[in-house]
Amino acid sequence: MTARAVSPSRLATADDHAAAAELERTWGDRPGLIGWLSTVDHKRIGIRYMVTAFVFFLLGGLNAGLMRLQLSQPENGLLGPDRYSQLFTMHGTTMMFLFAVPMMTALGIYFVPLMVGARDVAFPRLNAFGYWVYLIGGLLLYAGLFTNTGPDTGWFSYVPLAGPEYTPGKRADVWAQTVTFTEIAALIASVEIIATIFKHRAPGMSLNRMPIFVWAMLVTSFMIMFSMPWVATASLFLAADRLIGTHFFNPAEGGDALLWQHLFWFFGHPEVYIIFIPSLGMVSHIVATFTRRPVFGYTAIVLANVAQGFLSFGLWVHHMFATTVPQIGSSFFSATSAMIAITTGIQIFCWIVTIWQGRPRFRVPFLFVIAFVVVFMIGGLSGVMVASVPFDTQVHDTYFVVAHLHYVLLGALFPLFGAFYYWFPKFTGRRLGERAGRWHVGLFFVGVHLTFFPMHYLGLAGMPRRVYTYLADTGWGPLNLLASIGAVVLVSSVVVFLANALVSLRRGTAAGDDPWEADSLEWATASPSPPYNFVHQPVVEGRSALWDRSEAGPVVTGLRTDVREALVTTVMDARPDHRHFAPSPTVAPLLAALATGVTFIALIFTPWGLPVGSVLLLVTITMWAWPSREEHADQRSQETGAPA
Amino acid sequence: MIQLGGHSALHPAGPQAARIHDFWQFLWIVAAVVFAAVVAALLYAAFRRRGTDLDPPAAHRSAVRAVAAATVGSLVVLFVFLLLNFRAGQALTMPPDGAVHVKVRGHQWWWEVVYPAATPSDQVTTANELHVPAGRPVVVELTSADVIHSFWPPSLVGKRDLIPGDVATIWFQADTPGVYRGQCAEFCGHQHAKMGFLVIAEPPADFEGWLRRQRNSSATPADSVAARGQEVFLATQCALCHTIRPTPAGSRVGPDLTHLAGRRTIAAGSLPNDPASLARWIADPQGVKPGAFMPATPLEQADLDALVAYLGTLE
Amino acid sequence: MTMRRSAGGTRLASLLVLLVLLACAGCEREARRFDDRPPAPASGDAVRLTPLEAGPVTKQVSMEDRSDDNAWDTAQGKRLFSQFNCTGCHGQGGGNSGPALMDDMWIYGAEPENIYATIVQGRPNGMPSFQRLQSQQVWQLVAYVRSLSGLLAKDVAGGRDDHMQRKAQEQSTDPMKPRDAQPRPAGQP
Amino acid sequence: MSDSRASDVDVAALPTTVFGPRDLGWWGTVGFMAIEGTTLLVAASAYLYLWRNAPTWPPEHTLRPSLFWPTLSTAVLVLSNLPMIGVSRAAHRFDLAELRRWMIVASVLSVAFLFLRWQELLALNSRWDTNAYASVAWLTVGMHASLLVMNACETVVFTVFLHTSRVTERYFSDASDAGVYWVFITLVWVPLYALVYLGPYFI
Repeated sequence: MTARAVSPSRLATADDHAAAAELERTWGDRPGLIGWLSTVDHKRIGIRYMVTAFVFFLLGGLNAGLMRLQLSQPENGLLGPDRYSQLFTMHGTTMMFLFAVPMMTALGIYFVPLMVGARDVAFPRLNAFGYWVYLIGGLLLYAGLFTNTGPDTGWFSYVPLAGPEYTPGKRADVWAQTVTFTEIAALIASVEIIATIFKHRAPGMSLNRMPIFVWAMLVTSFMIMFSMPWVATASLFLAADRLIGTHFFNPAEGGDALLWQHLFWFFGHPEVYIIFIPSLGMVSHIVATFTRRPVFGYTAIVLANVAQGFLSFGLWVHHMFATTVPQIGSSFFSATSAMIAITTGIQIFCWIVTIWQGRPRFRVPFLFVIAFVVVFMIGGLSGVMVASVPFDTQVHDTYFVVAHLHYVLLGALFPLFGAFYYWFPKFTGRRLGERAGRWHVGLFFVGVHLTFFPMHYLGLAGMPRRVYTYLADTGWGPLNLLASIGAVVLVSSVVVFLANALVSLRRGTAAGDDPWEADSLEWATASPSPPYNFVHQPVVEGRSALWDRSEAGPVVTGLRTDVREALVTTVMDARPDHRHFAPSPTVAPLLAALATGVTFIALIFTPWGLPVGSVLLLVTITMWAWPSREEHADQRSQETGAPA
Repeated sequence: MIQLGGHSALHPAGPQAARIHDFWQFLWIVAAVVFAAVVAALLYAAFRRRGTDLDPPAAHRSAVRAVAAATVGSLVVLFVFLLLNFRAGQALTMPPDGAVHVKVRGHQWWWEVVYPAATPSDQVTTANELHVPAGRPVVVELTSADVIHSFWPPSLVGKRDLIPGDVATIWFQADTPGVYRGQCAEFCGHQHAKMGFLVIAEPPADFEGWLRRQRNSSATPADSVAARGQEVFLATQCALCHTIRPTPAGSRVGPDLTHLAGRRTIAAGSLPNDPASLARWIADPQGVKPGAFMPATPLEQADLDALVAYLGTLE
Repeated sequence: MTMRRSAGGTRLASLLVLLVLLACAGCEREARRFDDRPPAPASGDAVRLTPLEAGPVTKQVSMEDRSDDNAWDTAQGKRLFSQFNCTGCHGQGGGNSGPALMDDMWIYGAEPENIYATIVQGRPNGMPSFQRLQSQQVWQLVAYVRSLSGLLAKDVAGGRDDHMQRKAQEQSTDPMKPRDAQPRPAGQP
Repeated sequence: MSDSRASDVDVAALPTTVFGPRDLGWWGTVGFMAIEGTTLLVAASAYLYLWRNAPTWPPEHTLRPSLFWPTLSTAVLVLSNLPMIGVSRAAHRFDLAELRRWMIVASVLSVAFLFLRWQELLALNSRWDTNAYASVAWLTVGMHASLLVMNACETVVFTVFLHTSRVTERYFSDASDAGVYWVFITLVWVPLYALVYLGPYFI
């Protein structure tokens, strides 16, 4: 009496073969371009998201490279202030809005359904729509740069500099609309990730058995949900000031420049945690897998994540210590800024203990984790320093802060790269090269310190941020040159990674379902996973879904395979609740995204973009919601229980 | 070569910067210790020789103890940090008595400096240089004419933003005579990078003398070259933006040049104040500070030399 | 199937076209022209109000420097307009002792070269000559003055500024077809 | 079926249509309610922030909003929840005929809201580009207006669907979710009304 198969690579019985074949037909996409444009498969969209985000990462890095080239020597004539301002604005905007957040949500979109044992995300069409909107936003920003309309007021776009008087033309509007696009995409991702986690978990996966990465994505999604509307609305105010002459930020008419800073940083600080909480989640998985034991202190880590989520909303004023906000308020924000360090500290301690107790395998993902702790500690400690109001008045807006924030954000990048090596087999069915990987982690580690450690000193020595050049007499030249050399090392490490990925894509050693003997459900199915994820969804028996899984583990049966039927479970303890009809592929989300694009891009030039775009949106979204004949038949058959 | 005074938070020259510098010493030492401890623990955990492990329950107990201890430890460190931080903050915000009052107004991309006086005629206006008496506190009132700037002489005090529609104040004190450089620290547009200023701390007597001299108008040009230079100044666009008392040139668009020759730098600390640089700045300002609002002034060489000579007489 | 496929293709294409259009809107309008134009003092006789000319032909100011198509130049014109105290007589464009500039009445012509000449040469009844300005600055002022009555493209004309508002922003001002007007008798506001 | 084992979970018998928090669609609706609610919260905080900075509110020479249309509109919004009870009852009873009737009422109301909202914007008595007060008032009301527009489109299209197409069970669940959203946008308006229209009268 054999177990029913979970993975299509382990089909045992005739039923299994039949089921797998029919699922392939039901959940597969149409071939060719139309299938590519209309897919709602969370894995195809997730990969798409990741590739796009990575391309933007390369572009953002290119901007940074040019900046380092310009700053490598004093009074360098390579770039003028106009171009340089556009470059550093593009760099920040790209890395924050087009790389970091989309990359994290992309991993969530790809892995949350797999880790919770679901067929797809909760709202697949919305998912596709989100990606297309994000893509349009990114294209808009770079179309801006290449038409000399690249934003040039910083990724923070402070008013009044970004206002209509001091930034004439459309540069700041391009920024504002890019932000709008990416916020829409992130918010959509947050809704569907939350719904997927709450309602699509495999039977038995009660909340206290959820993988830590899923917890991290849950916290992240809630943070996105409550922080991004702030910047979306703020950028709406900015666009209105610039296009229709409102006065939100005009002091002469009762507006206030600081209002922008409050709105922006109320989003801007959670943003940082939105970027690295998922990374911390990845660390937990890598540590568990490569020490061959569950992470120590599951509950502590989860609670720390949740606490981080809440605390991160109480820090925003520490970006404004140099403004005229009252001192007494500031000391409260110092306290919260310092205390949030504890939440990260606890997680680091738990990982160290896990490593201590385990028997580590020093594979590339694990090396990235070790490097991460070292880099991230530096960023965290300098973070506590800048939480001090008096000290911050010295280093705020200097290269010290540039060093700090890059140690934190690149700190978050180490686990991300580690996760690529860890999950690459799941994406492609092949492993990334191990030796090249070691070069990658080594060069990246060295590059980060060469580039950013000297900046701590430069900041204290008086070098402000966002300067396109500096006088020779300042004596900042040598360390800037060193930093620029470090940037070359960083670039080379990324080149190694790219080469490694491209080669492994073709010639990497085949991985099989579970190359690392890991414990979460994404490893229970084939690599790469089929469109339907699992032949039979597994029933979860413990916190370590696979390690606790009994021989011939139990599975979900009775889901129809001839229509897109998915299981919905209860929120707390994931008891099977009802069967849900998942929507089929369609190009409607793409059309709706294009309508959205037309609306917001037209709004850069004329208020009439709104009514016109709204009509387009109405049409496309009606197309989207209106069921096709086949769908309708499938629904009826699902409800009558009889095949159509 | 611009003679640069102290321009570093690591070389404090006044009580404010000194206080912050002391705090920084504490910060980085503690940070270094914490960092070393954690990384050491990590590396040992990763690379220790694996012997026979404790039995699971015992191992678990010791692990819980370790994490708890580490957490409590970091809480204590952070608490101490907050206490010292609060004390430092208190000390810095104490309003000083008997201070000199100066008004600084930020422009894209230069600093207008005004020494208010009871009688308007005694008010002194200069640019990009604060003269202050050494050993005496100075209270600076900060406003902005356009966008947000940030006033930051690192050797003397931390920065404070100049926000349109808002008045900020900051105080500092230079303990010893000397020249201290400062720079705008909030991105304010194309020439944010070249928006520097100097704080010149002098013995109180010298400072009073300087202030008195600043109140006078400039002398009428003595020699013919300077006289020609004045004509050029008044006949070209210079006079449309700059003030030179007592000439008819009285526009406040650009810096007041009445005592230009007394200043150490021009173009907001981007060039030394010597004839060659002056000539270069007048003939090709966009080459020095692209995007600055000073337009180029095409002049015959003779006129240019005369103009520079005249400006050189404005002690 | 194939038909659908091509449809998908055209959709992508339309997106690209959209971006290309954005491109054309971009380049010229957005350039920050600091020093790519050699400094040239504005000369009064440089611009003629008539193609006819007696005697030897004098040099013309090149129309290269015209700024009507550049948002940044127009914004500079706005700054100069208040810095050189044009507001003293013309208000924020509504006029005061000088004629209003935000209406369709033009005493000395609405063409850029007319306005250029008016600024550089000055006019009877109080308009002083700004001969000392750089040609480039005059063109920037010309652009701003024309934007006041909606004669510039909306994406070049300025938005509201950070002061008390006395008029609608230029980019919301609809074009007013210029009409000739008689100069007002001296002394009358 | 020969090798099915006790430990396997057979879900074949589970229902396909459920209502409220059990339903997936409900979670999507609530998610977007959270986002839109936050957006309106941002507008309201901006309003209060600018108010706190202003010496007088509204500034001198700025008329206070008139109250007739806004008050009427608010009342209509609140009362419109009564017919929505009908919608949700019909939905839970899978009574298509009744659901169709109630949805027509809802459509009429949702369009009427737009007319009332237009009057409310005029009732602000000052253009958005007058000063910061007018700007923030306009955008606060306008942002909620955009929700009303979306709601109107959604309601009308859904009503047309119910009348023209063969309706399966799940659309009854969707109808009740639409009811939840309706309650949200009508009730979230009440505090905004109090802030923007009554606020300037009680300082």
